[in-house]
Amino acid sequence: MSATAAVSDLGTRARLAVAGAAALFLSAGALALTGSTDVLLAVLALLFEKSTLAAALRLSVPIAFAALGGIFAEKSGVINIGLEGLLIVSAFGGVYVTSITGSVWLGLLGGVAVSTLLALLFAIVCIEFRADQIIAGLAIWLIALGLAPFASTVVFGSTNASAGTTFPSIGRLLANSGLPVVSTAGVAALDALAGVPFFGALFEASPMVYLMFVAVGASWWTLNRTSFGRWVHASGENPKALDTAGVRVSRVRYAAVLLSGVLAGVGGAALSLSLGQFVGNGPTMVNGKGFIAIVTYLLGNYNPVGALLSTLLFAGLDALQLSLQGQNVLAIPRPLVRTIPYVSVIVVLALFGKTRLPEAAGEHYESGEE
Amino acid sequence: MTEAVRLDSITKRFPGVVANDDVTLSVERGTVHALLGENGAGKTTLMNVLYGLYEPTAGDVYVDGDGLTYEGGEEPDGDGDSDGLPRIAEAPQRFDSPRDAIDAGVGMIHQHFMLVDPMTVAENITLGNEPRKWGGLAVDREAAREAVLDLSERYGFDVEPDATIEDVGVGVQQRVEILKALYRGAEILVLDEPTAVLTPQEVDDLFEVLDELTDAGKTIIFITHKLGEALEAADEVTVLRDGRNVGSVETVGTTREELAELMVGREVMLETETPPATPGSASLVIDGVTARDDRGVVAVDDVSFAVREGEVFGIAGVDGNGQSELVEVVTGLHRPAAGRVELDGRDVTDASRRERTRAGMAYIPEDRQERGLVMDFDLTENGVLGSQHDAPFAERGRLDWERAEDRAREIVDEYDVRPPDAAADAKSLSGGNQQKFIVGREFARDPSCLVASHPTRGVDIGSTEFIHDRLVDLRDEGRAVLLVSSKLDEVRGLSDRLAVMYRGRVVGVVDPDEVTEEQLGLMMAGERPDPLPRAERVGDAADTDDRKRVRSGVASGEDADAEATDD
Amino acid sequence: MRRRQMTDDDAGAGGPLDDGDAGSSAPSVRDRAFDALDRLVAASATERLLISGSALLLSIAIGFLLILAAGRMTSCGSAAYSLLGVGFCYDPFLVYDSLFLGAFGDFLANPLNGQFATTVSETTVLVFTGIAVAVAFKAGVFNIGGQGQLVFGALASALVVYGVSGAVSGLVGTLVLVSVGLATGAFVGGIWGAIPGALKAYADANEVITTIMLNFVATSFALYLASGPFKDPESFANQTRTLPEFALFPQPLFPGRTDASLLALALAITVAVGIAYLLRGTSFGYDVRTSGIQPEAAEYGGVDAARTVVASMALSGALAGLGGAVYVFTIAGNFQTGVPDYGFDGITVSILAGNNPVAAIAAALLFGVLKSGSIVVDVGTDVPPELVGVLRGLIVLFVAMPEFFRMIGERVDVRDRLGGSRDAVATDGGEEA
Amino acid sequence: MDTDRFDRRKFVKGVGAAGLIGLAGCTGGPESGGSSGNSGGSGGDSDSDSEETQTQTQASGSDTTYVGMVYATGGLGDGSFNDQAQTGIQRAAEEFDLSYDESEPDSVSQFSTYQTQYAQSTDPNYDLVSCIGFLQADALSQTAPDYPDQNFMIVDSVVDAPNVRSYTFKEHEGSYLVGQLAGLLTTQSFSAGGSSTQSDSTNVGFVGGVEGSLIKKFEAGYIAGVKAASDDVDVQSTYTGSFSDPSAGKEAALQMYSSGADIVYHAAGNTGVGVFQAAREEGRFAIGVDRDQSVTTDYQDVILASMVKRVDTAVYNAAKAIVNDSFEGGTATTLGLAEEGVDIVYGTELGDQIPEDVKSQIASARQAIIDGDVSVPTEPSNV
Repeated sequence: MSATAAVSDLGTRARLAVAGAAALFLSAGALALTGSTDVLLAVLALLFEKSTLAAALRLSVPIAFAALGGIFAEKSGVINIGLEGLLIVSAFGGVYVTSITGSVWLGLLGGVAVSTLLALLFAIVCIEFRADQIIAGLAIWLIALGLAPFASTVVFGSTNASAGTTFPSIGRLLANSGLPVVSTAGVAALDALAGVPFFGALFEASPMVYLMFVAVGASWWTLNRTSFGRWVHASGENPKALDTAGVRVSRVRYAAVLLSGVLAGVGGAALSLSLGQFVGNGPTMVNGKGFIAIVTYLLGNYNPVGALLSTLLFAGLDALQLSLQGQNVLAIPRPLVRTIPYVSVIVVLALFGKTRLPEAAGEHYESGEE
Repeated sequence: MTEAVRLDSITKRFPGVVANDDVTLSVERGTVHALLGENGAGKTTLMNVLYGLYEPTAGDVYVDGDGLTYEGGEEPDGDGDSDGLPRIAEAPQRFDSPRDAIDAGVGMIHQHFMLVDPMTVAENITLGNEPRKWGGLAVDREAAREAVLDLSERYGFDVEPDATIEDVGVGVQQRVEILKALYRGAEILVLDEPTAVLTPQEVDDLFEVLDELTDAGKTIIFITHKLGEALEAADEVTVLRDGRNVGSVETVGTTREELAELMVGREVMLETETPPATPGSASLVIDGVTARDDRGVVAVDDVSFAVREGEVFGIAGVDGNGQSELVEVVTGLHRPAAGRVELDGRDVTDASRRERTRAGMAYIPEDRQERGLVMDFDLTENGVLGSQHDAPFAERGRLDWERAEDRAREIVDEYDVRPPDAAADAKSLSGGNQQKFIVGREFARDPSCLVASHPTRGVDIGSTEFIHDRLVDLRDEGRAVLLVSSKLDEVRGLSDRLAVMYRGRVVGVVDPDEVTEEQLGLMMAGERPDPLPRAERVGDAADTDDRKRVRSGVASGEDADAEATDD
Repeated sequence: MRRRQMTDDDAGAGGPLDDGDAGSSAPSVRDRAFDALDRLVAASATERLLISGSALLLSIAIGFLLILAAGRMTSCGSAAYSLLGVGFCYDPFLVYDSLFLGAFGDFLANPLNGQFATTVSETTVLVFTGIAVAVAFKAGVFNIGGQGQLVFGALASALVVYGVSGAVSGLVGTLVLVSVGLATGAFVGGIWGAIPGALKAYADANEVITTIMLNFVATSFALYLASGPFKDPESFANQTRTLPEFALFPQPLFPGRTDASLLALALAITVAVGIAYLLRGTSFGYDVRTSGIQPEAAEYGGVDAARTVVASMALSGALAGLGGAVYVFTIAGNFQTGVPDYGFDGITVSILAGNNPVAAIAAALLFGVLKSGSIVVDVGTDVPPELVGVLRGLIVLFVAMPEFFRMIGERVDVRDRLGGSRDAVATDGGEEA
Repeated sequence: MDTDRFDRRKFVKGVGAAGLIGLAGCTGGPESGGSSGNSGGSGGDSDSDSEETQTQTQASGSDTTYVGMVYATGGLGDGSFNDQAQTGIQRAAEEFDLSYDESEPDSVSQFSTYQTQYAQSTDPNYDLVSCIGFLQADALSQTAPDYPDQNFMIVDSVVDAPNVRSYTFKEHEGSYLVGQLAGLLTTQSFSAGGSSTQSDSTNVGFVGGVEGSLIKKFEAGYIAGVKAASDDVDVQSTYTGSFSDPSAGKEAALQMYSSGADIVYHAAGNTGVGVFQAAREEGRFAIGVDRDQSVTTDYQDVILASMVKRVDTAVYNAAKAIVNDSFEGGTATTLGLAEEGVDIVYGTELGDQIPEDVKSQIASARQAIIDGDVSVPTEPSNV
């Protein structure tokens, strides 16, 4: 299906393959420094633990959604560096609405709504008022960084807030679906599949993980198979061509930026609601995930599937980092173990830095402009 | 005959500038109508009004547009239309956007193609009107292909629907643009400077296409500043000057001179006269240079020649045949894959821009607004560009702004830059004045060698003449000038020897006074007419016994391959 | 490229209008066009100031509404503020009074009061990080890594000075140690800044991403050093040993305070002015500015783009590192993990200042006031101090959209009557970034 | 009380939604004459804040005692340390004529400014400034001498000044007990609430926030306790690098559970919520920290016990001393098991199901520590 077709895009696949290899090589190099093949084997064993895949999937959710959002916005020519901010407000919005309504699903919608509103502000500022996209995106981040803890303090009395509930597991969802056959058979099938080594993690994940896969597929389809996807592409590459073809560039860009708000909103709400908590201290619980998302879609060459794979790569390294600490595999101080994902990103970026930005990304476009 | 388009008293103002002043224009259905005028005469603005990109400040637009639109995916119904006798709209139409214009049957092919490079031909043609399936959930790519093949067959075009735009040639891209308009049901096609990027042969092909289109009942308006083309291709010519319509004439029964006078508003000398050159020894030597462009494609292919002191060496050719890359290799902006560049006997192949400037090379770049000037800097600051580390402006890392300002004032005075204000930002100057300032700055370096790339592109006639005169003056002072231009008249008029480039290679070096336009046209298309009017060989003219002179003789048209290996 | 509009062939200003005998009304129109442009050019500095000021005012106005809204969302015993008969729990005037005047403390009675000292010390560090970001911006590089560079600069200077402090003492000791410390901070910060510069110049790696990543790395690495090899064994905190008093910046005017030094502020201002001169008055500065606003022209002008990127990022990092050293020598007295976000605040400072190093002093003062005042707000009112974070974001947002203010300005601008398009006015939009 | 509070919070939040939609709505805002406003507080501070608000407007002059609270950088709502301190001052405010103001610095460099703000305030004149967290020690050692007439207290560190009352805790002692609980339970088959231990593995975990000496005391005591219960039990330790990253806490704990850990103890503030979440998802157990987290969080189904650290007692005692004019500046108290400054508290839901022999072993270990028979290390490397 879409995934195979997308990955057959050789450029992306090659990049990711080499990126993955580079990350592994880097880790191996680091281990070589500690000087032991036992360690290397232990690390590899950890890497192929089912729990590592499960953790990578969970950690991927907010990043992947934000990355999908970033792809739409940037492909349309609006660099949305404010993804981090969108994640923050939706993380809070999700918890807030859930705490009022008691429903995580309404909370999810609430998070999406808040994030989309902020994205709308960003879109207006960039499209209507020709703001510098980078600075405006930064402003979106800063506003969210202040606004979410502010609102949390006003409503909950502290920068940290509890939703009181979290997403049900997929098994519970099925069991409660009310469909007699589906619920029992589905649960049984899932249980069986979940027992599979390593890939079993795919069958006992949070509903948000499945939603992430759906969103990746849908995004890929939208971008590559629909008229809207064509327009987004053209709007980012040669807006004037789109304009002269009779499609309003600003409308396409509005739609794309709002879509990035919706997607990042799902990611942010998924982040906070999977814990039932919003934490607004310091850099908040989002803690740079929006920026990582930018890295992953650049690395994935604006391809949703590529972005998902590079997100999984980063999240996998992050998960690995946590187990390396727990099992005390490496003789490296813990704070340094924690830098593994970040250093890897830098190395990968240095090796594959030449991402080709859409031709008109970052540029304002106004119809009638020569 | 029926009227297809009528523009009634169109006025279009931009802040501080009137681009179109009460222009009235009427175009007959099924004809080719040329809109002739100099750069800046307001031709494109007028057509942008017709196309809904600009809203006119005053005036009305009438377009024959009944029943012309059709939904994407269906076949155009161009042929049958001539019998239906559609009438021009009774009431003025208001195009708020290109979409409205498209709906009314107007299609525009812009000077800079409005194509999305990474997308395919079919995707570009159907952009904005994609045939859909599954209730709009997907683009019907098969239907899009079919539609494109259908159209190109109907009008005798040859395009591959699945080719990516960035991989096909300029001529094909232009056809894609035309197909794009036809796909949208255009009855009236506006072509903005369609020949600027084409070889003479491609131009002929284009004109044939235009004939096919008018035979099929389409109406063509094409914008040009070239008299000859207007006369050749159009049935009627409207001349714009200073934003006003100064006359419409049938091409049958008019002359070049008549049109030229209309265009410029005074009698002009169509030929530049230059006194003969007295060349000295070779100053700039290009030896076996090969260079790749950004995509890794060979753009300059084993080019060798020498420019002597006291001569203008011209390079002609259609844009995009490696001239830009060659100039960048010569000036140090682009690293060659192979070959050598020598300046006054010194190997500067690996020298940086700065070192070359210091060695006496001046450079008037092709794109003054991207490269030649820092648009947000004032003239004082721009006057220093390229010399910011050198005396007299810099002393131990410090910049002497007083000296810089004096220099800027000198340039402004001497080259008649307006406004005469060293504190004006470069962006506030008109194109001609910007160019004059650049020329002044480069001349002020007192260079031994000047590389001038399209020095008069987009410059008004007055400034063009001025710049031409200065180039000849420089030559007469015994400096070497390498001139690259896609304006044939210009390179022919100014050069003492003329090389023609095609696909990265020098097709031949000719004597510009001997060569005919037809011969040049053939050379620009990559063919070598026989007999070739050769330029005198450098080796013949100057002192003998120098390896590089022999080599430059090679470049002038002899058996290049045999001797190029002789190193 | 929108900067081409005014001179584009068919936009009208070029070509035949330069011909003397054009003979129509064109010359006068042209003259008026140039007049308008002249005024615009002359006004650009003023305009910049106006935009920044308006952004500030507008943000305050929105913050006002936000305080009122928050005041409705919470409940309280009696209204702190009433407007049109509606009571609100928070009094916006009180909040702003605390925020802006609170930062100056009881200034009239005692100009050297503690709260003002806090404002001074915050401002001082922010000047450094602000100009750090500005320098990179000028070279067309977006340095988000100021935080990491500051952290490393601070850590290095704390360690080196502690190491050297045994060898000297007294006033001479202060001179030696402070200079050594500042040099160390600048050096290490510079190296850390040069890394993303080199990655951008030679590997084409987007500096926005690498600098963000390097911030994480720097923070973790500093945590490791400050909690491990160089930890102060006396303290629970992850910090290096406290520097002796004489190793700190002299603070002649704030008796009893070790964190605020007018000398340090003077140094910051001197550096800012020096950077302004460097950018405007030297060949290097010319290279930096040229490659920042028009890289192709810089290349044409013989600027080595890669070297300039690395050099300006190194300079930027050095300034941030200098800020880190000053932070250690004034506010902190040692290196402690959890360094405040000066690096990020530097971005807002630079943006508000339009990347002008001298204007950055004023912008730093504003954010210094906001930082210091937010504490007064926290202590003195019930309004969450995160409000200040929102204000900061709003200011940046409005500064990012000069067009917004221009459009408002145009409504009342007579010149606009000449033509209906705002295209031409936009030609100098977004020049810096 | 609890339900009442919850309802009102719901109400307030509903109002908030209304406020977002229409600012001028007639709901919310000041309540006429009411004194039961709630401007915040997650931990049952229903009345105190409004009183404090009144404080701002009333002139001082009554005998009300004023306390300024400067919390640690984790901020309120961390479900552990800061909230526990808040509990103490709330209790004091209920019992005495006492009013307090709270502030939440977000970086270390702000502490001295906050302390100074309270110290030099005259309206009201604060009788006591409570500094929560060891990171405030450096700042306080500079601030305190500048304001010799101002009383301060500090938790988790000792500041040697005549006007500062210092409280420190032997976290390692309490952690030893929960470590023993974990060690004993993992070696047997135990199930309670929907969770159980894995019979085939003897493995427990510890999740820390940011590395530091204080958190290492928790870790060291815990490991020592585990090892005392059984030498065969493995302890995995992970630091997330943050006290406010629950998703990292969750992942760290999930990794431990999936690699066989039965019980995970955390000393990570907000990050710990993720640990509980992980325990619930995996059907395993967790141990809370600082306060009885089976009460203060919604995770009573997985929390076996909590290592309480009576920061509230310290805060309450200091306030009480001020009220009673018996404040002893310049003294430092270390509160261990013997002083009931730290202790193990069994979970409200699961505590009853813990086998009595386990509890009695823990009780005897407790006694042994109090008696000095067992000395608990403070550094993980010394275990």
